[in-house]
Parts: sequence; C-alpha cells; structure tokens
Amino acid sequence: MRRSPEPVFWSLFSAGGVVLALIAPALILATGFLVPAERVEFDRLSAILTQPLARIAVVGLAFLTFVHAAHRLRHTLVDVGLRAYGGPIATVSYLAALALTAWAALVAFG
Amino acid sequence: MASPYPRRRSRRWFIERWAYQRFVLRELSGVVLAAYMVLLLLLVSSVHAGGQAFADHVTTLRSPLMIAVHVILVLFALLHTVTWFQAVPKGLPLRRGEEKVPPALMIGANYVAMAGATVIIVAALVA
Amino acid sequence: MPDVLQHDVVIVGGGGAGLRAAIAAVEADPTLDVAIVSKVYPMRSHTVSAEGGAAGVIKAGDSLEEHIRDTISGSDWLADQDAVELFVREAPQELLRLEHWGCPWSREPDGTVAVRPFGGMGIERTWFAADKTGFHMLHTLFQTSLQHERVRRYDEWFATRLLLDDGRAVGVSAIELRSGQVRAVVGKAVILATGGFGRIFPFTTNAAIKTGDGLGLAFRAGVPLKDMEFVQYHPTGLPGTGILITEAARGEGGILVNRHGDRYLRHYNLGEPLDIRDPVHPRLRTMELGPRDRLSQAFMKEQDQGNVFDGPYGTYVHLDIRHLGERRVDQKIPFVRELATNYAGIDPVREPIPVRPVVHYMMGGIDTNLEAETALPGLYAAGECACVSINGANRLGSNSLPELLVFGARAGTGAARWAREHAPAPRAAVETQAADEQARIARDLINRRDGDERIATLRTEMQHAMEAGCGIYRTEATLQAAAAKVAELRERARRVQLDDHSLSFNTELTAALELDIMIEIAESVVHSALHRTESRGSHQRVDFPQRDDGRFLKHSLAYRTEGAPRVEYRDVAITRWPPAERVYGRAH
Amino acid sequence: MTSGATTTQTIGFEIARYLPGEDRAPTLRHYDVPYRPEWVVLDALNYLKDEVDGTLSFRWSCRMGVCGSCGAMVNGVPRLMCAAFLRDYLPGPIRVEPLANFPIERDLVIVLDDFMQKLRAVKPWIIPGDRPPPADAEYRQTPAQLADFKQYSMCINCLLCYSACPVYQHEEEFLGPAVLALAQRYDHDSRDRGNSQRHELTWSDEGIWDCTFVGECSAVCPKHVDPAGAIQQAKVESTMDWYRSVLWPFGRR
Ligand SMILES: Cc1cc2nc3c(=O)[nH]c(=O)nc-3n(C[C@H](O)[C@H](O)[C@H](O)COP(=O)(O)OP(=O)(O)OC[C@H]3O[C@@H](n4cnc5c(N)ncnc54)[C@H](O)[C@@H]3O)c2cc1C
Ligand code: SF4
Ligand code: F3S
Ligand code: FES
Repeated sequence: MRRSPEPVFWSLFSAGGVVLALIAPALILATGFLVPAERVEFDRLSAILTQPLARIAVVGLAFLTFVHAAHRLRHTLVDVGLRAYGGPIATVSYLAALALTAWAALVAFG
Repeated sequence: MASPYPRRRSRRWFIERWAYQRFVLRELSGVVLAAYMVLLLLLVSSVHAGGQAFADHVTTLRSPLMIAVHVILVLFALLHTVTWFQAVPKGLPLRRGEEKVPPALMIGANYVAMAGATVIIVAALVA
Repeated sequence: MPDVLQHDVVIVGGGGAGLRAAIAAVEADPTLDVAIVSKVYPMRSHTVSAEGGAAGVIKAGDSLEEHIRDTISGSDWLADQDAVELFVREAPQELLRLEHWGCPWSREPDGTVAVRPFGGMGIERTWFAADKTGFHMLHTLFQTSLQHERVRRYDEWFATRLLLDDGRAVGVSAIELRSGQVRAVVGKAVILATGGFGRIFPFTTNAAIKTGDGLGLAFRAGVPLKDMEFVQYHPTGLPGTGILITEAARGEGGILVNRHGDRYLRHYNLGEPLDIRDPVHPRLRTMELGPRDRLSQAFMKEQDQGNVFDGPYGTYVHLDIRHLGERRVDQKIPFVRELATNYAGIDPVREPIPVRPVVHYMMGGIDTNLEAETALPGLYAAGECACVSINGANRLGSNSLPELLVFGARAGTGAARWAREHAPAPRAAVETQAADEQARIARDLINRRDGDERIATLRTEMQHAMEAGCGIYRTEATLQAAAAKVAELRERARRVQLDDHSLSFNTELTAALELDIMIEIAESVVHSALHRTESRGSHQRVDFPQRDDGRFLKHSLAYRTEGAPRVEYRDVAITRWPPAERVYGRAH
Repeated sequence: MTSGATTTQTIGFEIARYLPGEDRAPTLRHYDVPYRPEWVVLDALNYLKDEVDGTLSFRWSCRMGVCGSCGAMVNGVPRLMCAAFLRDYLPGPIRVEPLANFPIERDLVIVLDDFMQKLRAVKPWIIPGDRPPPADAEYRQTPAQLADFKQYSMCINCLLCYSACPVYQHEEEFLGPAVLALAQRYDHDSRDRGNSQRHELTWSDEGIWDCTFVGECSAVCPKHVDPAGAIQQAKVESTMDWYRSVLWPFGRR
C-alpha cells in the first residue's frame, strides 16, 4: 500500500492545535498583560522555568507550535496558488520548524 | 466537435468570498501563534539571563506597541481556539447508541477544559 | 453513416429496473457485454423519488398467501394471478439481495430489517429506508453496478427508436446529448426500462423525465400497450407542485380530515376510525390505510359536497401528523418534514399538511409475460413502463419497487439467454435505420424553420385535456372530448417549431421528441378508457358505475394504427382467487 | 401561461449563456420573469424555456431536491435550483451560472465526467471479504451500526460541494468531498470488509490529505451529508492506523 507520510505531520499539527487552543489565550494574557503589569514576580517565574520538567515542557510546546504553524503555512501557500512548489515549500517549512525548535532548546536549557 | 468551456481557476479565490477569507484567517492564526512563541521564548531567555535582563524585557513589553501586538495576538489565539473546538466533533463524532452526542456538548466540554487550563496557568504565575 | 456500437444486451433506462436488469445479465453470463442507454445519469432516474418503501414477506406472522391476496384484491381482480404469485414469491429474495449489496434499510433493535404498514396491505410488510427508500435503492443499485466492468453506460443518451431486423429487436438509435449525434446502439436483445408517463397529466408526482418514451418505442414497433386506462391518483400530493407526501405518513399514523375537522373517510366504506391515541391505530386496510383509488375517490366526493378547503392551487384536505410528535417524525419520516417545510411552507410537526389527489403511477404499460418478454422477439420490458400485470386496476403502495427488482432481474437473465442463443444483426440493416432516424430528426425538428406550434402550448393543452376528460371520474362525454383534443394535438405536433437549432445538449429537441410520444400514449389511455364501459379500481366511469366481470375481467390491449389506436382484450389469468368484492375496514 | 394578480410584478435574472462552437466564453444575458412568491429558480427557468427562449439549456428532473440534477451558482453560491425560492432573493436580479469548478458543456450544463470516474475509483459497493452474506437472510445490523454511516449515505451527487471547494478548483486530482464521504459510508458499513482496498486511494495525497478543511463543502450541502466531517474522521482513522502499523508492525492489519 502506498502510504502518505501525512499522518505524521497531521498528528503533530493536531497535537499542537489542541494544546494551543487550550492554553494560548491564557499564556498571551499572562505574558502580554500580567507580566508588563508586574503581577508576575521574577523569582517565581525563574523558579518555575529552571525546573527540568518545565524546560522540557517549553521545548515541547515550542516544537508543537512551530510544527503546527509550519503545517498550516505550507498548506495555505499551496492552496492560495503555489501548488507547483508544494514539495520545496513543505521541506522548507518543516525544516524551519525544526531549526526554531533547536533554538527553543538552547533557550530553555540556557 | 465543439468542445466544452474549460473549468475556470481563480488566483484570487481566497478573497472572493467571505467564507474563504475566514478560512485563510483561520490558517494564519496558526502562523501568528508561532510568532507569539518567539516572543515567549525571548521572555524565557530573559528570565534565564537574570533579574536585570528580565526587568529590561518587562520594560519593552510595557511599550504601547507591544501591548497592541498582544491585543492582536489574543484575538488570533481566540480565533484559533474557537475554530479548533468547532472542528473537534467533526473528526471524532461520538455516539451513544443511535444518537449522536450533540456537537454543542462536545464543544462545551472543550471550553470547560480551556477555562480550567487558564485558571491553573494564571494561578501558577500570580501569587 | 451513424456510428454503430455493438453489444450483447442493450438496456434503455438506468432506473431501478434497468440497473437491476444489467446486473442480472452480467451475473447470468460474465462474458456478456451489456450497455445501458439512459437519458439522464442513472442516479437521477425517477426511482430516486420513491419514498415509502418496498413490500416483501419476511417477518414471521406474514405469509406469501396474504401478500398475494392483498395484491389481487387491491388490483380489483384485474391482476394476473400467476404473475402475482411469482412476484410475491421472488420479492423477498430480491429485497434481501439489495440488503446484501448495502441498501441501508431501517432496522429493528435486534438488527433485522424493520417493516411498516402500508395502504391496502393486511399485514406490515413494507421494508423501508426511512422515507427515502427509492433513493437508497437506486444509489445502491447504481453503485453496485459500478463494479461490473462489462456494464458499459451511455449516460445522457436519448433513445429515439427501436432498431429492427427480420422481425426482431436489435438495438436503438439514440442521440448523444453532448454532441447531438445520432448513433446506433446495437445488441442481440433489447430491454426497455424507461419508467412511467405521469407527465401526460398536469398535476403529478412524477419527475420531468417520466414521459413514457419506452412505451412509444415499443408501440411504434407494433407491440401493444396493456391496461392503459388505469391511472393511479395518490391521495396526498402537495397542492401546486404535486410533490408527494408518502403513504408512510399515514402508515405511521397520520390522519385525513376535511374542512369541518371530520375524518371523512369513514363515510366511504373504509371502516370506522380509531382514536389517534388508540394503540391499534392505524389499523391495517382501514380508513387512512385503505387503497389509493378509494381514498382519491373519497376526496372527489367530499369536494362535490363542498367539504374541502379552497386554496390558491385548488382544493385540498388536511393530512395531520402532529400527534406523532417531533421525535417520531424525524426518525421515521424526516423527508416529509423537509418537503412540507420547503414546499408548503408549514412545519408538519406543528400544522397539518394541505394535500390533494395527484397523478402518481401508471398501472398500464408495454404488454409483457412472466419472463418480461414482449410480443416482439428479442424485446423485453420491465419496471413501470411494463405491464405484466401484477397491479391490475390499482397498484398497492410499495409493490412497485419490488416489482422493478423482480421483473428487472428476470428481463436481465432472459435477455442474457437470448443473446447467447442469437447472432448479431447485420451492420448494414441497423446503419440505414439509424441514418433514416438521423435524417428525420434533422429535417423535422432541428433544421425546420416553417413550423408554427410551440412545444409548451401543445403539452399544456394535452395535459389539461387529460385531466378534464380522463381524471379520477370519467364519462363517455368527457372521454370523447379528450379523444378529439388529443387527435387534434397529434396533427398540430407535426408542425412543432424549435427555437434551438444547435446540436450540443439541445433540451428543446428532447422535449419535442418526448411530446410526440406523450401525445401518442395519451391517445391510447383515452381510447382504452373509452372502451372499458365499467368501473374497476382506478378506472371509474360515472356512466357505468358497476364492475362488470362478465365483459371486462380482461386486459385491454391498445395497438397502434394510423388513426386512433385499436383496442383488443385478453382474459385475466385467474388461478386460485376467484373474483370477489373488495372489502376494506373489515376482516376479509 | 395563466396570468393572475400575482404575475404583474417581475423579477430580473442574469443567466449565463454559452454555446460551444459559437461563443468564445460564457456571457450573462438578462431576462425578466413574472414574480411569484412560491416559485423556485427552476420554475422561473422553465417559464423562460417554455415561453420566452427555448434555447436555454439546464438539467432538472425531480423538482423536489432528491435527484441532484439542478445544481447551479445562484448569486455566486452553489444551490439546487429547485430549492432556491425567488422570495429569498428579492428584489433581484438573480444571477444564475453553471456550477463553478467544472467545464461548461452548454449554458448551465456542466461536464461531470471527472466526478463519475472518481466515484467508481473509490469502490462504492459492499466488499464482503471473508464475511459473505448469510443465505436467505439479512446481515444483522443494529440501528446504532446503521447510524454510524447513515448520514454519509444521503449524498445525491449534486456536486454543490465540489463547486464550493477551493482545493478542487486548483487540484483536479483531488478526489473531493462527496466521493470521500461515500468511501467513508462504505468503510463504516458493518457489512463491508473492503476498507484496505479503498484506503490505498482515499488515504493518499489525492484523497483525504489534499483537503485542508475549508469546510465550505459541508456549508453548501443540501442533504447535510457533512463531507468535511467525513474527511476529518478519515484523517483521524488514517493517522491512528499509521501509528498502529508503526508501533505494532507485526500485528494484525
Ligand atoms: C414520488 C413517488 C414516490 C413513489 N414511492 C414509491 C414507494 O414508496 N414504493 C413503491 O413501490 N413505488 C413507489 N413509487 C413508484 C416507483 O418509484 C416507480 O414506479 C419506479 O421507481 C419506476 O422505476 P423504473 O426503473 O421503471 O423507471 P425510472 O426510475 O423512472 O427510470 C427510467 C429510466 O429510463 C430512462 N429513459 C427514459 N426514457 C429514455 C429515453 N428515451 N432514452 C434513454 N433513456 C430513457 C431514464 O433516463 C431513467 O434512467 C413512487 C413514485 C413516485 C413518483
Ligand atoms: S455531499 Fe452534499 S453537496 Fe456534495 S454531492 Fe453529496 S449531497 Fe451534494
Ligand atoms: S471544502 Fe474542500 S478542502 Fe476539504 S473540507 Fe471541504 S473538501
Ligand atoms: S430537480 Fe432534482 S434536485 Fe432539483
């Protein structure tokens, strides 16, 4: 049977979609409004982010978000008219997502 | 023999109907969230860099531009959440015997979960 | 010279009967090459509109004997009893076969198929797929047929004439609508499965394509049309459009009431009404579950007495299903709700549905025997265009769908056998006939510029003449008037003028061809009705109100002549069920 | 034509006309039709064909929304002409064009060869596999098992969904909404054992994976088949199957 590799990308995209749907508004609320309003203390934040589990979570979240975005960007570009370049677009999108994830790992464990 | 008129394709299809514009906005919301992820990582980076770096970062975040950016980000995040929850019962239709579990119920359950997650996140960060 | 496309069996019609025949033919002999010529894509055929269900004995407590008796008394003893027996025996197997092919029949909790009550049936035996039975059957048949590589389809090809060779049928000439070219589709046997002809009347449940083309093809080749005077009016059509509200609405417990809120059927010898809350309601073969001819006739009587409502689209009564409740309606008859909401502008869960009798089904058709053979060697017919006859003077609801399966299958196997035993017709013979046909169509229709009659005018005049002269109640005088009018129209139709002189998808051309056939068929209906000076089933002569078994326990056979059709008679096959009174509303 | 008090008003129509061999491209032509509140667009077209211009070509048959013949773009949206009431388009004019995303055969008549070929390609019939039908009896199928595929069996092949799907507009290979919903209908039928035979095609890139869930197919479907849902469901199933085959490569397929 000729198998499409799409289930891999799609499942990661979906996982990212679920996580973002559940927490993205809350995160933006916190980091975009509560942090500038100085309702979040540095010590507390630092304590959380230096925990090993939190570091892994940050990388995981970044990975899912970037793959989710890459997947959507790729398909939207194809849909709006770049169908002929579908292959290269996919490669570049997912590679960019991986590169950004690598950067996220540096940040999270930095 | 006279031939049929070939099917027409439009390069601008995505702006020709509101339904399609909505679709493109929905897809873009995913990309916008990636941009937010970059901002979030910069924040994390500042935390790891120490108190002073964090304070500087907070100053940046207080600028009107950054506030405006976050307002837009929240709107896209909500768009993502709403459209995503709407799609959930499509892919995973649940049944109890003959009857379909009403999609509204499944969507509602998702919102409850989201509200829970929000409370936990905010509570964890704000003492 | 027109192209000649060679096959073994040629089927005209891609409805339920045609598709069933095609599958039967390739199953009988997988080496055969079968062609289906259809003027619409098969899944658009009119079988798609059938709503209520298909009768077949399957449940414990039912018996073949009962179904036979219901059908024969429903037919007012005009059905051939050997045909009915065979039909009733084979119907369950055919319905099961459809189940095996994937038809989504509605089910009982234990997973067996569910059955529902239907008009004129003494026991619940009507299989159903909600209220889209015909839709599901047609799509199941069509999709099943797709797996047979040797079924070749000519979709949107319009058959115009039977091709003959040495006294046998060997194909049809047909217009490929896309190109407008006439071609010969040739085989060793031909099956006509072109459906009914309700469109000869103005107010009908029938789709636009039901113009009786196959009857015209056979009639012109000398085959007689049988029992053409029997036209079924369905008691519950929506005023204005004629869209059908299925009998299943009454099977589930819907009631008919007149302007005074009276369940008027009780005055017409159909038994006593039960309270709608009575668990026994609706009682079989009683009141609303009486046969269609009786119910439609009762409406006319009510109308004479001024007991009906008067609306912008004629008179009507109310079909009330409110007491069934929203849940049951949505589960069992959702399409009724959809149709009433869209086309009558009322939600039947809250308001009663306005309904009136509407031309629905033609008992008559191409004369065939039990093997679906016609008098012309090599020519078979099945489905609504044929008359075997199992329906006699009045078809029982839900007998038609199984009929087209049973006799469609028989036509398919029979034609396959015939095709194995016979050689193909010589090419030259069919080529010239098709060339003649092409020349005729070009000369008389496409290229003509000196005509002075409009298709729509002739069609409307014909339809109104039929309704006025040949409706639910008929007399010598009304029939004579209709006969004169139709004869006049036949002359005028020779001078029809098209606006459209082009070839590709010329629907005005097909409308003209259909009109020509409809007028001829209408003539055979009128003359068959004129000759039958008795009242039986759906044929009610005000001037001859009694059934006359002495003279008319016979099928009428209309033959084409240059003038009015010639009507002959043939005895009905009576085996074990001697003619008796039709009794409804009481134990029989 | 019987003219009563209701026919004094008229409503304008802009109807796309195209005759192959004569016209280089479709053009809109204006017509006036008597306005009747109970008329649908199809009634107006039939009035025109009968009384005004016999050359106007369009498909129709059942005029009750079940044969699937009469799809067209009405004011830019795919609709069944027999279910589009004039009263919902007041004051007009009403623009009627052939279904988008298909070649035009003539006037409002489109070419649907591509759909017919794809329909057959997904094997829309029961494949009994190792479970042949019981002799002289029906397969047992509970109401719940029926409900599992019933919705996807309601498709009338009207092609409105293809007209609404931008992916189909640009990718001719895409199997498209109705065909994929139909494949799902058979995959989910308890009598069928043919899934793996269908998935080779339906789970490929030209199948479900070309769909980016625009969702307009379901929005325009007159029979509430929800092809978008069917495709989403198939994506979930295909994905689960993929992981199953990777994690248990020796397991039962
Ligand atoms: C609204 C409605 C509801 C009904 N409900 C029920 C019910 O519940 N139960 C029941 O038992 N019966 C019911 N009936 C009756 C039943 O549906 C029909 O009798 C039956 O479907 C006829 O099937 P058929 O195969 O003979 O013809 P059709 O399905 O009408 O098919 C005719 C075929 O012939 C083709 N054709 C015709 N002329 C030509 C030509 N010149 N060239 C090429 N092809 C041609 C057409 O394209 C079409 O494919 C109902 C009928 C109506 C009108
Ligand atoms: S899925 Fe709906 S819109 Fe598409 S063809 Fe079927 S009925 Fe029409
Ligand atoms: S519109 Fe097209 S992209 Fe998918 S959800 Fe429907 S098939
Ligand atoms: S005419 Fe049949 S769907 Fe509109």
